This record gives sequence, C-alpha cells and structure tokens, in this order.
Amino acid sequence: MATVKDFRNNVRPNWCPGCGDFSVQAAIQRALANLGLEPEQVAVVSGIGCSGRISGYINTYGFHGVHGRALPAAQGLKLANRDLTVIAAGGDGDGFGIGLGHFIHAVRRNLDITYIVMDNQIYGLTKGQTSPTSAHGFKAKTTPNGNIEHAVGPVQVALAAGIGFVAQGFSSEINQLTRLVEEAIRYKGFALVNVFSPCVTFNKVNTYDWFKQHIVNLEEDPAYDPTDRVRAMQKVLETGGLCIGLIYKEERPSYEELIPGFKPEPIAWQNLELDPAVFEECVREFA
Amino acid sequence: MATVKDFRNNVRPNWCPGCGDFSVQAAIQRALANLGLEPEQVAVVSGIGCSGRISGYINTYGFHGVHGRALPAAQGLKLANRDLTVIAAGGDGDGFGIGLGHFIHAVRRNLDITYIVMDNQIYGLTKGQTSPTSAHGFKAKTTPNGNIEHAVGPVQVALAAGIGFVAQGFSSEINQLTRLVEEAIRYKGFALVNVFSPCVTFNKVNTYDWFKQHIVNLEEDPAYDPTDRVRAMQKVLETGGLCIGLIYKEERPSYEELIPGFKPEPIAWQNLELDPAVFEECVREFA
Amino acid sequence: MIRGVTHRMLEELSWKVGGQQGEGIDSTGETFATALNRRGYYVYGYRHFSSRIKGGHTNYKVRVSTKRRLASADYLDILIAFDQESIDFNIKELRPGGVVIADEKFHPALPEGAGAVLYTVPFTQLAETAGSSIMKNMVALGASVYVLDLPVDIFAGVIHDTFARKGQKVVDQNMEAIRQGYNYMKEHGDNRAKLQLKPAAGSGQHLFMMGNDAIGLGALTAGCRVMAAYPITPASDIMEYLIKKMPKVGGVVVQTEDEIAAINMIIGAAYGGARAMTATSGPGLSLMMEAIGLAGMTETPVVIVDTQRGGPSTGLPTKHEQSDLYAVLFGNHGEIPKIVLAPSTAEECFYETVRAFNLAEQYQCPVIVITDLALSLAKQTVEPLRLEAVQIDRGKLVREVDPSHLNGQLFKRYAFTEDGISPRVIPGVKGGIHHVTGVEHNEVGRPDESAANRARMMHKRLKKLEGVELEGSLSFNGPEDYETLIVGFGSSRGPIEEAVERLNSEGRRVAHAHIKVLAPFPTKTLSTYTEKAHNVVVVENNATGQLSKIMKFFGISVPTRSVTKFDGNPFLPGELYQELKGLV
Amino acid sequence: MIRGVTHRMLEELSWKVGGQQGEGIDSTGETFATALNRRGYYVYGYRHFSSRIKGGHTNYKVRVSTKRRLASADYLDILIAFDQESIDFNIKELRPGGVVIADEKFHPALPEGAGAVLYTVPFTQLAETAGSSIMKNMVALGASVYVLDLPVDIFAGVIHDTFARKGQKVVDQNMEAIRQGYNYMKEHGDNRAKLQLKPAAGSGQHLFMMGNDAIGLGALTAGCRVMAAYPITPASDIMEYLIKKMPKVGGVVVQTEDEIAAINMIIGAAYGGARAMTATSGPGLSLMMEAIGLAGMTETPVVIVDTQRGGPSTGLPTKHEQSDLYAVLFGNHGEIPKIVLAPSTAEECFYETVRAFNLAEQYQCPVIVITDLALSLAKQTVEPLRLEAVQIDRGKLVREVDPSHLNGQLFKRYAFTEDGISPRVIPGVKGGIHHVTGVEHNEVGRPDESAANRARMMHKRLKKLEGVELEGSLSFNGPEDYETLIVGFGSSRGPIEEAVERLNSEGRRVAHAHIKVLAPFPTKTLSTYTEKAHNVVVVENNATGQLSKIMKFFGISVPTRSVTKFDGNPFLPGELYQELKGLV
Ligand SMILES: Cc1ncc(C[n+]2csc(CCOP(=O)(O)OP(=O)(O)O)c2C)c(N)n1
Ligand SMILES: Cc1ncc(C[n+]2csc(CCOP(=O)(O)OP(=O)(O)O)c2C)c(N)n1
Ligand code: SF4
Ligand code: SF4
Ligand SMILES: [Mg+2]
Ligand SMILES: [Mg+2]
Repeated sequence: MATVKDFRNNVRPNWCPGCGDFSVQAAIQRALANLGLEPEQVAVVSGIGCSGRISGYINTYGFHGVHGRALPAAQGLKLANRDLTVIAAGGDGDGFGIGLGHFIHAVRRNLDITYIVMDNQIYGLTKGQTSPTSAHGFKAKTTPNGNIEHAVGPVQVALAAGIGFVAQGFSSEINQLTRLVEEAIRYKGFALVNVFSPCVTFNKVNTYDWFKQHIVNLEEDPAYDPTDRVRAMQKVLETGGLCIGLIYKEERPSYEELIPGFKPEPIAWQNLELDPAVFEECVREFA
Repeated sequence: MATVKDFRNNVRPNWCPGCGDFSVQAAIQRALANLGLEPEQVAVVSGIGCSGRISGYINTYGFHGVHGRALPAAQGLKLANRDLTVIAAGGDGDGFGIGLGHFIHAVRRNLDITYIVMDNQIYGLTKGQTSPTSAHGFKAKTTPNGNIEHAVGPVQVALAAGIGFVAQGFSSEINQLTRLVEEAIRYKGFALVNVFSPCVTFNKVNTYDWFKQHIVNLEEDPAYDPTDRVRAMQKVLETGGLCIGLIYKEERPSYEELIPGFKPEPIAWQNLELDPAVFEECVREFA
Repeated sequence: MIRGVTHRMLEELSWKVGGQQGEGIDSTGETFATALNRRGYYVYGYRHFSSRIKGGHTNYKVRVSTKRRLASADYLDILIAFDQESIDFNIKELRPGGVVIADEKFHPALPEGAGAVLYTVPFTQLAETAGSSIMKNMVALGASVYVLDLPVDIFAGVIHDTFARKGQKVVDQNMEAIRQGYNYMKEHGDNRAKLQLKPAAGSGQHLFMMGNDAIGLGALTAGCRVMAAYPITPASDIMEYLIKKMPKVGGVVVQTEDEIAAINMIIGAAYGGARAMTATSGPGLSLMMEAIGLAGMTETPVVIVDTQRGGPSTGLPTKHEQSDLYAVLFGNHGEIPKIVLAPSTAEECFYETVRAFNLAEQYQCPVIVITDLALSLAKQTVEPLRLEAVQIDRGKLVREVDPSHLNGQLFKRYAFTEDGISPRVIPGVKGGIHHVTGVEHNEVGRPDESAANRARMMHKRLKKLEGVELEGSLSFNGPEDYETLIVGFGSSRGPIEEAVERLNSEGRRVAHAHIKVLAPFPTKTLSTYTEKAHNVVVVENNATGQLSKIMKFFGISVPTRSVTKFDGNPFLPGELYQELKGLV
Repeated sequence: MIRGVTHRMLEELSWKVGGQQGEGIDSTGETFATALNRRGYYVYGYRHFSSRIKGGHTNYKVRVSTKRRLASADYLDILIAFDQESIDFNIKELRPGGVVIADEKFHPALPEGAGAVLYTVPFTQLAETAGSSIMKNMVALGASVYVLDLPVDIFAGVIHDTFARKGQKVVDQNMEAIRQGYNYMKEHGDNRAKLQLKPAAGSGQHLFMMGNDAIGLGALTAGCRVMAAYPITPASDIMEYLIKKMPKVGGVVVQTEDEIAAINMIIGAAYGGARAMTATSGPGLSLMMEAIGLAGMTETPVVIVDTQRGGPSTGLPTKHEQSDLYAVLFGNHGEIPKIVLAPSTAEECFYETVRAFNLAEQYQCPVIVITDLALSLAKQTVEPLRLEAVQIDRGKLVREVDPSHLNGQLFKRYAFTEDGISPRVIPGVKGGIHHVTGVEHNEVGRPDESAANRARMMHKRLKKLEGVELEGSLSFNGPEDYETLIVGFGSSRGPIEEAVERLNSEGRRVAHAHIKVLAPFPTKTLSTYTEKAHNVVVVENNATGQLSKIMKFFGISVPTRSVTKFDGNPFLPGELYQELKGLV
C-alpha cells in the first residue's frame, strides 16, 4: 500500500519559502495515503497561478490546464474515467475570478470530484494584484487606494448554489486540513475545500497571524451542525466567512450516478466499436 | 416630459404571441416614463436570446452585444457616461449560464445599473434546451430523461454574493413589475430584477398557470422585512426561489462614487486633451 | 397514368412549400422529400431559415432528381403556399409551366403577369374533414402527388414511421388527409399543367440525412463517448442527436455552461482516454481559441466541429457562410499543429468525422471538422453508410507500462521521436505517471523553459504534420485537358459540380478540385492541378476570398480569381454557372 | 582618471548583474542603467525573466553606448555576481578582458579556463558597514563605477529620486554603500583590468522607459479614460501604470474578472463615448476573439494591446516571442475590418498608441497594438516625447443632432457613405437614438437579414480599409543599390539594425524594411522594396515564419527566406549577423 512518500516526487516547488501552498500539498499527499489510494489511481487537475503548479508536485497523474478552467477539465476527466480519484486545485483568482462561472456550474452538476482552492486573497503568480476574495478596502498593486469592489465569499456562494459538501481549512492547521481533504475525497459528489493559504510575498494583510486572530474553528463548537444549510449560511455570514472545519454536508446521488445508460466500467476502458445492431438501428432512422 | 408612448418604437417584436417578454418590455417602458426620463437619457444593453432582442424594442439607446456579456458592456457604458440610466437585460441562459461569472462580479463591483433578467427556465432562441434555471428532473430537448443537474437560484446566489438590491417579478403582474423596475432604476447601485417570463413555445412546465400556482407574493406579507439579508435568504430558500416583490435592499455607495479622482461630469463629455503639466510630471518619472 | 392529360416529363423536379414559421412547413417538406428518397430519387431539401421562432415566412425547397444533386435548383416547378406572402416571395422562382397550389382559405392570387398555373385547394377544410385542421399540410402533399402523377401510397411508409407511436388512428387520419388532397385535385383539377418525373434510378437503399446527422452518427461510430457542447445554431443538432444515442452506448453528453467549458471538458476527457468532441459555430469557436492552443500544446486528441454560419459576431445566425477559415486555421495564439477537415457532402461528414477521431489520436492534436450551414442543415440523399469501412485507430496509445523500464523516472509522455509523436498513456495506468501542462515542458511533461528544450519541443510538435499531406486531401473531376480549374470546399461542391457539368457540356474545358483537408494544406497535390490550368477560379461563400488567400499563404503561386457570395445564401447552380461563364 | 592604470577605451559597454530572484537584481540593474542614461548614454536594459516569484537565477543586462542601441550585446564586459550560479550561468558571455565582481560571501570562483578577471568584494559586509546588508546591491554599483572610472556621484540623482520619500537618512546610507564599494575597489583592486567608456554624445534629456510605460503614457495622452484589463505577463504593467495615473485625469481602470469582461467592457465604454482600451497577452487575446468580432461588426472603436510572449497556450509566460501575428490578424470568426500596429521601439510605442486611438475612431473599428516581450519590458533610451506632436482626432463623431432632419426616423448610425464610414453619435445625444447589434443590421442598426442589405453592409464595413495603406506603414533603411532586403517587425529592429550595419560595413549591400502596420498590410509599399531586392530575408521570433507567410498572403510574390528564433530569447545582434551572413 502506498505511503505518503509514494505521493512525493523529486520536484522542488517554485513557491516562495513560507508560502501556504506547501501545507496544502502535504495535506493532499497525506490524505491520499490515508485513503489507501495508489498514485496512479489519482489525478490532480489544476489551473494557472502559483497554486496551480501543485499538480506537478504530487506524484499522481497531473494535468495543468489553462487559467480558470481546472474544473471543466477535471469534470471531463472524471467522465472519461469514473474510477479515478479526481482532485481539482487552484487559486482564488483562478477559481473565483476568471473561473467563477465554472465553479457554480460544477456545483450544480455535482460530479464526484474534490476541489481544493488555495485562497490567498491575491494574485500571486502575476505579482500581487487584488483578487476577487480581497476585502473591500484592501490595498495592493492594483488598488493602491484600497479595493472598491466587495469580496466574493466562496463558501457562501457555494452554499447558495446548493453545494453538497463544503469545508474550509487553513495552512497552519495541517492535520485538520488533511482530515477535511480526506473527507472531501470520500464524499460522493462535488466537494469544495477552500483553504486560507497565505501568500507571504504579496499579501501583507492576510498573513498567518492575521488568520490566526480572525479564524473561528467550527470543530471547537460541538453544537455546530453541518447538515443544516440555513444554519451553515448564517454561520458563514456571522464569521465573515472566516470559519474553518466542515461547514456543510448532504448526501445525494452524484452526476455520474444519474447519467442515463452510463456504465460502471469507465469509458476509458470500454470497447469503442459500435455494435452493428445499434449501427443498423441508427441508420434505419434515416432511410 | 416623455410618456410611455415615447418609449415605444415602430418595431414589432419577433417574439411568439404570448411570450412573457412582452410584459417586461411594457414594464420597462412604463417605469422609464414614470421616472420622468427622456428616451435619450437611457440605454438598454442586452445579450443574445429571444429576450436579448428587447434592446431593439424600446425607444432608447440600445446595444445588443454578444451572448452572456451584457453586464460587462453595460458596466463599461456606465463608466463612460455616468449620467445615463443604464439597463442591462437578457435571458436566464445569457445571464446565469454563460454569463454567470460576470453576474456575480457585477454584484461585487456594484455599479449603478439595473439588470433585468427574463427568466423562462429554458433556452428560447436556440429552440428549447434546458437552462441553468431549469429544475432538476426538467424534461426538454437536451434532457429527454430529465435534467440531472440542479437549478441555480439566481436570487439566492446574488444575496450570497452580497447584492444591494434584488427583486423578482412575474410577467402576469405587470403593475408590480413596473414598480419593481422603477425602484431598481432609482436604486444607486447594482440592482437585479429577475422576472418569471414564461416561454410559451418551449417550456411546457413553467407556464403562466404553473407560476400562478407556485409563486408567493411578498407584498402580501406585511411582516416581510426586505432589509435583513439572512431573513431574505431564508425566505428565498423556503419558497424555492418562487417569491416575487422586493426581496432585499441595502443602501451603500456605488462603484462610481468610490473611484479615486472620478469626476461628476461623464467621461464621454470631458475634454480629452492632457494637461501639459500632467504630461510633464509623467514624463519626468522616466528621465 | 391518368388518361387525357398532357404530361411534361422531368429529369428533375423542384418543389417548395411556404408558410409562416411554426406552421409545420419543415415537416411537410421533409415528409415529401423522404417519400421521394425512399422511392429511389436523389433528393436535396433546403430550408429557408430565419432567427425568428414563430411567425415570419419560412419555406422548404426540395429538389428531386434521377442523378445526385447537392444543391437547390434555381427554379421551381411546384409551389405549395399556405399564405399569400409565400406566393409573393417565391413566385419569381417558378419556371414557365410551374404550378402553385394554395390554400383556398387566404384567397390566393397570382401577381400580375405570373406565368404559372394556380390551383386553389381548401387545405384547411379538407383537413378538417379528415380529422383536424392541423393536417392541412397532408392535404397539400396529396395535391402535390396528384400533379406529379404519383400514387398517394408513396407516403404510407413515412406517415407510418412518423405517427405510429401516436396510434393507428393518427396514421389513418393523416393518410386520409393526403387522400383528400389527391382526390380534390382529381375532381376539381383541370389539365392545365401536369408534371411527371422520370422513374428513379436509385436503389431505394439510400439514406436521407443532413450533415449534422452524419456527423453525429459518425462520432458515435468512431467511438466518441464524451460530447460536451453549448447550444448554437447550426450546430445544436449534433449535440441533440448524441443526447438521444449516448445512453445506448454508455457515453455521455454534457450541455455545458459555455463553449469554454465545453472544450476544456473534452480536453479533460480526451486526456482521460475517452474519444471526445464538441460542436459549435463561429461565436463558440472564437471562445474556444485559448483551449485549442492547450490541446495543441498538451498533444491532446480532441475533435471540434465548426458549423459555419454568417459572421462576423452574431452576424446572420441562421444563414449560410464559409467565413471561419482564417479562424480555424489561425485563430489561436502561438503555434500548434492542427488538422482541419472539410467534408462537402453528408456522406463525407460521416466518414470524415470518423477520420477526425483517428487523426486526432494518431497525431495527438486537435482536429477541426469544418462544415457550413448548408451542409449542416440541408438534407440530402446519401449512399448506404458502411460500418465495415470504419476502422478505429488509436495511434500510439499505451495501456500498459512496464515500470521496470522507467528506472524510477516518470513516463516520457513527450518523448522525442523520429516522427514527433510520442507514446501516450492514460491516467489509471500503473507506471504511466507523467505531467501534462500548457507550459513549455520536457519529455516527462514538467515545465522547462530552457532554450534548448524549448526549441526542440517546438520542433517535435510541429514536425508531426510537417510535410504531411493526408490521403484524399482533395478530389478532382474534369477533363484531362482542362483550361480552367475551379477550386472550392464544403457545400459549394453541389453548385460547382453542376456549373462545371454545364460548362463542359457547352464545350468549355473546365475541371473541379474540391479541397477536403485544409490543414495540413495539400499544397503539393493542389499544385499539380493548378499548374496545369490556364485559369484558376476559387469559389467560396465569404467576402474576402479566404480560400484563395490561404492557397497563396500555403504556397500556391499561380494567380487566382475569386467568385464569392456572402449574402447569407449558398450559390444556386445556375447563378454560379452564369458567373463562371464570364470567367472561364 | 587614476594614474598608472591602463584603460581600455570602449564605444560601448555591456554590464550584467545576476543573483537569486527576489534579491533586488532588477532594481540594481535599473539604478545603474538610469544613472548612465542620465549621463547621456544610450542605454538598453534587459531582464532575464522566469515565472518563479522568489529564488531561481535572474539577471539584468545593461548595454551602454554612445549610439542608439535597441538590443542587448552578445558579450559582457562586467558581470556582478551575487552567487556562484550567476558566474557559472553567464561566464561564457564575458569577452576577453572582462571583469567579474562578486560577493566574497559565497567564495566565488571562476570556472577553469575563464579569461576574465575576478574581483572579490565583501558586498554584504560593506553594506552592513553602511547601515544594512540589503544595500549590498549599492556596494556592487560602487565597485562597477570604479572599474569604469566614473565618479560615484553619477548615482546621486537616481538614489535621491528612489529613496527621498523614505527620508534623507536612507538616501545617505545608500550613497555611503556605493562609496564603500568604490573605495574598496580603489584600495584593493589591482590594475589587471580597467575599462573606460567614451564620453556620451547624448543630451541627457533622454528618457529611459520600457514599451509598456510608453504605451501607458501614450494612452493617457491620447485621451484614454477607461481601461479594463486582467493581469497577465507581460502586459500587466500597462494596467498598473494607468491605475496610478487615471485619478489625475478623472479616468478609471477596472481590473476585470477575465479578459472577456475586459474587452466587452471597453466596447461598452467606447460605445458610450469614452476612449477605451485593454491590454493582454496571448491567452487573453485568444479569449477576446468573439468580442473583437463584435467591435468590428458594431463599428466600435477600441484599442487592444497584445504584448506577445512565448506560446502556444501558457507556453513561456515570461519569455520573448512574436507568434501572435496570425491570431491578431485572423483570429476572430467572420470578416471585419481591423487595424494592427506594430511599434518597434519604446518611442514608437508612445506615438503608435496615440495613433491607435485616432485610427480607431477614424475608421470605427478595433485597433490592435502588437508588441513583444522584449519591447514591452526591456528599458531603453528614448528621445524626449513631444506633447505637441499629439493630436486627438475623433473622426466622424457627432455630438449634436438636429432632430428635425430625422423625420421621426432613427439616426443612421450605419449610413452608407462613400468611404464606408458613417457618422457616429453617442448615447445621451437627443435625436441620436439608434440601435447597435452584432447581428447584421440596416442603416439605423436594426437586425436585417435580407440578402441585399447584407451584401451592402459587408461591403460598407470592409470598404473602410480596402486599398488603404496607412502613413508610415514601414520604415526603410539602407543603400540605394541593396541586394538583400531584411524584413522584420517589433523589437527585432535592434538586432537587425546592428547586423545590417555590420554587413554593410563589410561591403555587403543590405537594406532593412521594418513593418509598422500589419493591417491594412502595406503590400504596395513593401513591394516597391522587395521587387528591387535579389534576396529577401524575413527575420522573426517564431517557429513557422509567420510574417513571411503573411507577406505571401497579402500578395508579396517574391520568394523569401526566413531566419527564425523561438527559444524564448530575442536575437542577439551578433548571432543574427552570423545567420544573415550566410544568407546575403
Ligand atoms: C487567460 C489568462 N489570463 C491571465 C493569465 C495570467 N495569470 C496567471 S496566474 C493568474 C492569477 C493567479 O492568481 P490565483 O489564481 O489567485 O493564484 P495564486 O498565484 O495566487 O496562487 C493570472 C491572472 C493567464 N495565465 N491566462
Ligand atoms: C457564444 C455563443 N454561444 C451560443 C450562442 C447561441 N445562443 C443564442 S441565444 C442562446 C441562449 C438563449 O437562452 P436565454 O439566454 O435563456 O434567452 P431566451 O431565448 O430564453 O430569452 C444561445 C445558446 C451564441 N449566440 N453565442
Ligand atoms: S508569490 Fe505568494 S502565492 Fe506565490 S509562491 Fe510566493 S508566497 Fe506563494
Ligand atoms: S421561443 Fe419562448 S422565449 Fe422565445 S419568443 Fe417564443 S415564447 Fe418567447
Ligand atoms: Mg491567489
Ligand atoms: Mg431563457
């Protein structure tokens, strides 16, 4: 059985020392090992950004697509091979900026994939522009006088869009994060794990310390019930989105389970030749 | 002063007889007249779809852009001329399918424009495909076995994204709709009016009668408080999104009011010549 | 044969039904066309589209011939009219001796000086007699066959197939309505005009389908199991067809949120080992450009269908054009290998779609199948399609890796090889782990910006199609000693063939080269034909002469002249003949 | 001048500083370059980019010359190294007699056989003496000027401008660090190598800027007041520059959610009467294709900057390339008029951006300004920019309409006119109401699919640029009796100019045509030059020879040969000289 080591490869990430993404990488590797998966049974599909490089740093199949489109590609992959564990990953700009539409539509569609966002409230790779999760008033390269837009709350929006599984983690809480990623992968449907993953180079506001001061850990509240959508929404609004832990979970059939005529055997391994009887039947319609 | 008549033009809409969009057109025309606006002070920016044709049926300036991009164009227009009353309009596919990302980002940005969606839970112009607001299980051309995706609730999502003004109307309630459109235009910020506007040709489920049976009119509940976001969210969830009236409203500065150095005079009418002193100052930086 | 009537014997017939959108004009035309196709004629049915849903004039024109015809006729023999607009709009097409059959209900009248014969028939009333006024179309069909001296039972099969699931009663009523029309004409018709078609030569084994149908069926047959698309005219039928069929083969169609999602989804699916496709038209194609580059860079085999319509922008969404050539060839930023196939008949749509999936996997690159509205939507007689002719070739696909050969290294998904094509493994395979990225990368797929690797990888990718000319890149027809060469692509095959036939029958020496592969462009093959011509004329449906300029671009050095049409309609054969006559 | 030392007198100098990303390598290079620019030299500064944020080798290469130079030198005279990697990576560039100045801290060593002189200087330690180790860069600058026999106070101005806002103390400390470096060299340096630059000829009035700066300033000066863009390398600076400046002029920059929003937003803004622009690179350009078509169809004047980088797909995001030519010219579906300007120097970036806004409004169509990474990001000496030379011409913009002329009709926004350009009115004007749509439309902008209108409208739009050759579409340089013509565009001007200069100095007869307008393509003008040449060589940074193929496409019929480079780096002048030598 594969161990954490088997999910490591020999590539040194090109992240800045201290970048929150290192923890996310480690959490995913641990979660995969904990789940007893083999490297070849997993594919990580990522977008473009510092965070997007993650698919190259984990020893599984890895696909690094174009900016903002990790989710469509991940969904396509899952459809081609429903046996694979498919993890989509990327940044806040990638997923909630250019990719926001795809995100909500992926929520609606509910394929059995896990989406891990490294939310650092900044555009890291392009060197420090304001992101859609940057707070109102936030100062950065593109908002020297303070951001005049309002941040999008990914969890809130996901809940409103009817997501079946949503959790939030923090790079400093790697054990909790590992558990959340594990649970998200185990969940049969579309699961979001939004991770506060500080950018130590460009985001001088939302630092590790800042998060430590502001974050509420839902696991410390035994009364919190992650199966009530309205309650979850309230909690998220109350904490200004700054809560970590499992926020909401609801069991329901995933997309693959509902596709008419879909087979248990992955498409990727099916015989492609068309049954002559089916061909005949199809042709007859045009006679 | 302009009357409703002044907002009519001599074009016969190419909508099917009975299409809900006729009422939306009329409601906008009435609202504009009620607000005492002149035709040339208004611009309607629309996307592509049956509904998107609306910009050609109202006697104001009209811009019919590409599919899903009415909001970016409308925002650009407003920035160019903040004196204009800018109305963006389109269908559910246009606004909540291909355009969903732009919609939420427009909410975040909060320019002073009004967005009217003719939500018929179907793709009308392309002849009856399932739309992102079509219910789970909905049967149409592209889901003969029933829709296996889940509908997006535009109002819910808008509330979660932090919208400042959101209302819902129904084509059969044209007086209420007129009032809602009026109020939305008067609101200083981004305002959504989502209208249940039946497609009589392709949507055989969500008919006028169906809506009449399912819709809850919030105006009939004097206790309803449209200034409480969580309450609004609850109401929307409770009614499965099928409530009409003013759902939520909150006053706050609009984007234009926050732009550093932005002038009260519209850009479109400003002198474009650069002050030589400013030029000199700029050039000196490179010396 | 009815006694005492003078018949005009026709090699071919042009028939049209016109009325308001939403009145079932389409299905009337299709019923007529299908019935004649089954009888062994070569049939071509073209619908006059508009972007309106209900209301507004629409018509369906059917050409019935004893020879293969791939275009509408210039003229009309029979016009069925459900309103006066249909008469006014179409009367100029009627050739002398032509017949108008119109519903009595609207008090039809022929315009001053029209040389046609008008039969006024109470379509609606007779339909009511048969059971319901909605069957007025059937009455019209019955009247049509009377004029053509064909038996009413030519419709029996089609009517049965169409209505059987609604019960025998509906079938009977429809046949009754047809008979009502026939009999009314028989009783009230005079002998002013009567047409008769030469007997059909065809076997009756023919199919009747539009290009979109053939593409859908081709995809299914080629093993396409993931289709992702966003509705758009005139491509939507392909998605809708596959939605109906995929459950039979365990595949899936996703109606995505937009075209960007669609193309990225099929890239994901193809990476995952599925044969995957999307279909769109101009606006969607434009949106796909970024991801087409990704497919090229990651060497992912995807098939993209572009059904061209009138551009630019939203343009003429329900009209015909061939103006996306530049975009399909050159639209994406940066440089990738890419294959572009351009079928010209529904039959080719089938086989070229199959080929597209094979080429995509053989060359590991995106393949675009480009059609045009006329090819996509017009229905035509198709020779029986042969499953035996379909071979699935997945190229260098690897499904098992011996990990001991890797020495602990990743799988060389982008190994440098002689032909530039590398072994391709799919996720799930033990020992096959590698990385895939749109960033420049090394043999195992890891980002690598070094100058040496970069240059080598660019060479590797571009080499795959360098100097390649695919089999059957163009078809040639004409006399040995031709003086003029006509070059075209796509659905203009039909009009060109007829115009050339006519010119040659008048003693001109004209040949016709029809290009079926636009990339890699068959410069060598085409040159052998252009070099021999005194005169090269390029025929295409766009304003700037895209094909003719592309020929130059790809090194065809002889000067060419262009015949273009870009008013939203395909060429009519006679119209093109006239234009060419002045040029050959 | 220091006594007793042998100086090598240089026409020009090539200097480089190398170290880890994040160590301030950039600002060190820029300080050096700016100081020498102010002294009247012609300076060219090129940064070695990588897509890593921190760590990884980076360097900044500065060329200092008494003549205008628009490229890095092939060789190096001085290398400042902050780590051993910088020595190992760059040593091969040093020409004989070159100097390496390295931080003692890492115990620098020259590779076996390197013909350079190594000075080991305790950068870090001296910086600490001056106040803080972060000023080790300043120490290095001081050491540099000692070797060049220049006074340390050449840095005084730059240091003041950079640090004044942090207080006089910081300024003093930095100057002290520079002095420490200088003095250390003076005390410990031997006379093994000493270089001296010829005095500068320039006025000292020159600017030092990169293409992106010049575009930003050009836009501001041209009256651009709405900018919408999405961050992307190497275009982001343009947005970031305008974000800083717009508040001064009452304009606005929106960082949009994506490039599709950006282009649609500026179309909305331009429709509303603002001068509006966006700036992007390959991937963003691909996403903009649909809306570029919309701008063409609606005749909306927008300016789009495409700063090319390595493609395809994400490609080489921080490397140089010129591979978007096809995409900018042909990327959108359907056919629209479009103008593409290709400046080749920072100065041209300024003036061509101004021109872009004028042309956009004159011709009412999208204008794309295409640059490349080297042009966008390399800093160069620029002649003083002249505000007087900037004229704002808004074309047929109408701000007042006499409603009595309309007879109750809508305003004819798309009136058919002689030149195809119609009066354009903006929302808000009384009597100006009309409709705008991406669907084919009539003169007042209403959807109209009729064949006659369609053909006429296509003609109208395309006519605007038909047969047009814009002023200054290309620049020509060379002897009357040239045999070989070199053709290029964009930043390759620099390497080509030098290579040509060298070839001509060796008695070859070589001329250089540099294309500045890619659309409408200057076929006529270019032909007059190509026709006279025995030999045409096209130089470009892409793999497929895009410019050379485009020349054919646009009717340049003489055969050409191509020199291409696509490894992510611009041509070096000497390298290009070598390549061309074999071809002329
Ligand atoms: C279409 C396109 N536009 C822009 C870019 C440039 N780009 C690369 S990464 C990025 C944003 C990165 O931000 P985020 O997703 O938050 O990731 P992070 O770097 O912060 O981890 C952008 C704008 C691109 N690659 N493609
Ligand atoms: C990029 C692009 N893709 C697809 C289309 C085709 N298209 C036109 S309208 C439409 C959807 C219409 O649905 P909706 O927005 O709900 O408007 P409705 O017709 O129902 O009012 C589509 C898919 C297009 N015009 N552009
Ligand atoms: S720039 Fe920020 S997000 Fe990117 S690697 Fe560095 S710390 Fe991480
Ligand atoms: S198809 Fe539906 S949405 Fe379109 S015009 Fe007809 S009724 Fe209205
Ligand atoms: Mg980020
Ligand atoms: Mg709709």
